[in-house]
Amino acid sequence: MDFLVTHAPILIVALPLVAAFVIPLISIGRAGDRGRDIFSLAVFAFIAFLVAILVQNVHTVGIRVYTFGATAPELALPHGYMVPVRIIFEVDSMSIFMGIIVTTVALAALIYSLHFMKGQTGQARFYSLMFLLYAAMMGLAFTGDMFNLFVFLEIASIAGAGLAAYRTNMAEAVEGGFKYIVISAISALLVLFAIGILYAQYNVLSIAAIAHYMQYTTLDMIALGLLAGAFVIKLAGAPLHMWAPDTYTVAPAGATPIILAASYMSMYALYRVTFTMYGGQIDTTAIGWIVIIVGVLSMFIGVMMAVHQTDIKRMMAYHAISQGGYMLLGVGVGLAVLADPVALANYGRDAMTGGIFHIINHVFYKALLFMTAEAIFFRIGTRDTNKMGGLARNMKWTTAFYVIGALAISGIPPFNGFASKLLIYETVLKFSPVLSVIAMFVSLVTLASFAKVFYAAFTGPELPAFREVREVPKSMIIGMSILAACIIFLGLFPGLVVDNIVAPATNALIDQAGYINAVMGAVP
Amino acid sequence: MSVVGYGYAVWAPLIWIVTLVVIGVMVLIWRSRGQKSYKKGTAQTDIFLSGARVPPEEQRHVKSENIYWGFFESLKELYSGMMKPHTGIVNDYLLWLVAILAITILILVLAG
Amino acid sequence: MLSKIVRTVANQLILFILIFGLYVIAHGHLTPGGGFQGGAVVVSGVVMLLVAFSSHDLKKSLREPVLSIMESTGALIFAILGFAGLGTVFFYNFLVGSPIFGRVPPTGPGPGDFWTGGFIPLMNFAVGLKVIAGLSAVILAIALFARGEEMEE
Amino acid sequence: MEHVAGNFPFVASALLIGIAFYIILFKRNLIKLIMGIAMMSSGVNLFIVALGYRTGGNAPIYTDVPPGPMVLSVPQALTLTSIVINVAVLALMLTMVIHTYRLTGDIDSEKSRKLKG
Repeated sequence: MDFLVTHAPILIVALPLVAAFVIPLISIGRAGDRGRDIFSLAVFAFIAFLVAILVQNVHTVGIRVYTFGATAPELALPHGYMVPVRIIFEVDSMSIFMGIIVTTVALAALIYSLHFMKGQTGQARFYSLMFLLYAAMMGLAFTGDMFNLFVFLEIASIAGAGLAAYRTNMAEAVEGGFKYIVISAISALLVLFAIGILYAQYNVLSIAAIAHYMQYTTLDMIALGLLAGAFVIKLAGAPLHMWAPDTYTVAPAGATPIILAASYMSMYALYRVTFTMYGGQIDTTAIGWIVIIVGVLSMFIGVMMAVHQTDIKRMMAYHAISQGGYMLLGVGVGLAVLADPVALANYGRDAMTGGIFHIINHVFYKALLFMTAEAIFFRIGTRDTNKMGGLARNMKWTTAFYVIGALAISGIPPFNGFASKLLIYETVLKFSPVLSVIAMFVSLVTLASFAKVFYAAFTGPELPAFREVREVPKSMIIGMSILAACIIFLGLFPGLVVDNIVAPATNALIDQAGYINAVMGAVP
Repeated sequence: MSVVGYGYAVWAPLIWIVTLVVIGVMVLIWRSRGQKSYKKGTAQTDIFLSGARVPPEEQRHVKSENIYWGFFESLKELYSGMMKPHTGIVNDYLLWLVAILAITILILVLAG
Repeated sequence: MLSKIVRTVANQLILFILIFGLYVIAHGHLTPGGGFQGGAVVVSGVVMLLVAFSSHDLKKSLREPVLSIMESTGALIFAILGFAGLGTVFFYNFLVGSPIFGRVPPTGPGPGDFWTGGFIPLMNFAVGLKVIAGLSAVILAIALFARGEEMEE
Repeated sequence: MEHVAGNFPFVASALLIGIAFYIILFKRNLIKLIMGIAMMSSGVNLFIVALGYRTGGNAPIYTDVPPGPMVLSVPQALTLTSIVINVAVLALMLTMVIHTYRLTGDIDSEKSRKLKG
């Protein structure tokens, strides 16, 4: 047990990588399919257990540092070194918060895929890529240096693009995957260029060490601009959001939630860079307002485009952009008032809590909605809402899950979307009432667009083409019900979650000195 | 434990649900005290379309693109302006990226 | 398929390319090079064969399942070497001081000693295996795609 | 004038990145787009490797090195990693372009596009 606690940060990243390479080996032969399913589930259950251990550990002992190749895991600065020279993982409450989200969604997606992928070719590669993407996301959350951030970002992009283009017999799928990889490659190169600029000035790569030596010269400003632009396009913030509908629409159901979660890992990287690496010593008002403007634009453009869509998954993808705007709005308010202790204590910290709480809520209900959309596609073979009608008669479970997800995303009480949106409305109202009103209007249009799809696809008379449609298989229902249960739990006990998981994450982001001290503590 | 909220209001879902259940029960009680003259399967439930022929059930479903027709009609200009940047060409996406990068760096350097 | 002269020369040259690639892999801890670079050299030999013969012929000798197994094995060896140090820390160089690649060279410039580096040479071999298999598979797959064939039957 | 000579690698990398941006913004051919991305990665790699260069430094290899300063080896490791990753990215992109060509009969980013709006 002690062993697991000590080595949990690396095991969580290394085990999925090993699993990704074992899966092609055990999928050979006739009995391979079943063995691979059981193997994937077993490995993933163990990883989820490790994540649970690490959550408990981080919340009791504080920031965990794991140094690769040293004689002890905590030894980031051996023998009087002034800078960390080894690769380190640094796990604080914010990283592990993202870990919880990604692990839950990946578990649900894995169970969902077991039946969804049955009979398709190249399943071994699908599961390999899923594990690879999961490992890259966890590495992105845990990494303590900029260069590994770049490496994991690239691994996540390659695995994500491979998953998005999985249905290579469809031109749309290949196009979606191609757009994703082009966007990712360019943004990763921008990140690498920014890392080069930072390395040229401070001769270190560790995030804590760069934050320790940060001078905020003109070159640092350029690097911040490059990093912000690169991460904003990866998290699909308007007006750089155009790739997201293309990619999310075509990805197979099990993969879409994980690719969605991967885009929020870029959001995590943006927060990590702005709060931990730059924040604290500099006036962050300018970058805070940039984040707020991107957030408001995403909310508005995303939702207005979503109402217009006829493809059900594309509509949900545009909603993902618009909901991402809420998170950026909440955290952007916190970032804009970071240098002002009174405003930060008054509303900034709570706005950030709302924005961060919205990540977990949104990933859960959007993953559920994507799964219901793909369940419909699985049974009737089209995503066009114009051709649907009366599906609730034959797909009762899918309808129920769709309603839960739709109510949650529209911010209808008592589901989880309401709790975080309320926090954002209340705190943003103190910062700037106009932004709060825009946020409420967007929520209204969200409800309208989901009501439209509910009316068009699920209600109405039984169409002759869909008389033979049946409910989806069990494993898909289990995958969806995991997420539905999480949504209802988060909706009924928001205080529990906010106090125990979200508020520590917010504090970890604001507490730059703590992050630096965990690595650079010995340096005067 | 299940309470969250700062500032103007407090959100307590469990209390909210209890209230909802109480209201629901009251509505059901009122409803059961209503008139009993409604009968299924008679002319009472038939559709009346100003005397015109009522189409068969399969054709009565309103398609997705016809819902909110008025909304899209009145916002036609906004939508035609918004569709213009969504070209679907990957080069244009990158053009947006370069423009936003330039603006961001300019703002950051000027704000210093 | 190119002319007989090209095919004969390619047949002779492939041995030298293989040996040079393996040399670069094996000396990765002493000289510039290592798993990826050596693997890329070997794969350049595969590309030469691809040009001299045809992708259709090469598909028979370089089969997809074999390449897939080789690639996974290379990655697994790499990961296992990382896990083997888990008694102290992941990636801890546990082979230093042991009979296998365990010698500790004196500090500063000097002639290279092959028997040093701990598990770094072993990792280079693992990476080399993975890169040879992976890159050949990628190049072969692209060549076959371009002809309108699939790699797996 | 000596500044120009010392900064020559940076000028070259800026030129490479500039040309690459021109290609990826204005060339609709997907293969050319990939070439642009490859050029951009070369430019960034050149930038990082040039950061670690010290005038008159030796290569950072300890086998029989002549006395004198050594070039910083960390940027070279970074560049190497980035090259390895870029090989994978380029291979993936090329495969996708081949698929696009087979499915739509075109490699123009406008004519082969199916998703829009």
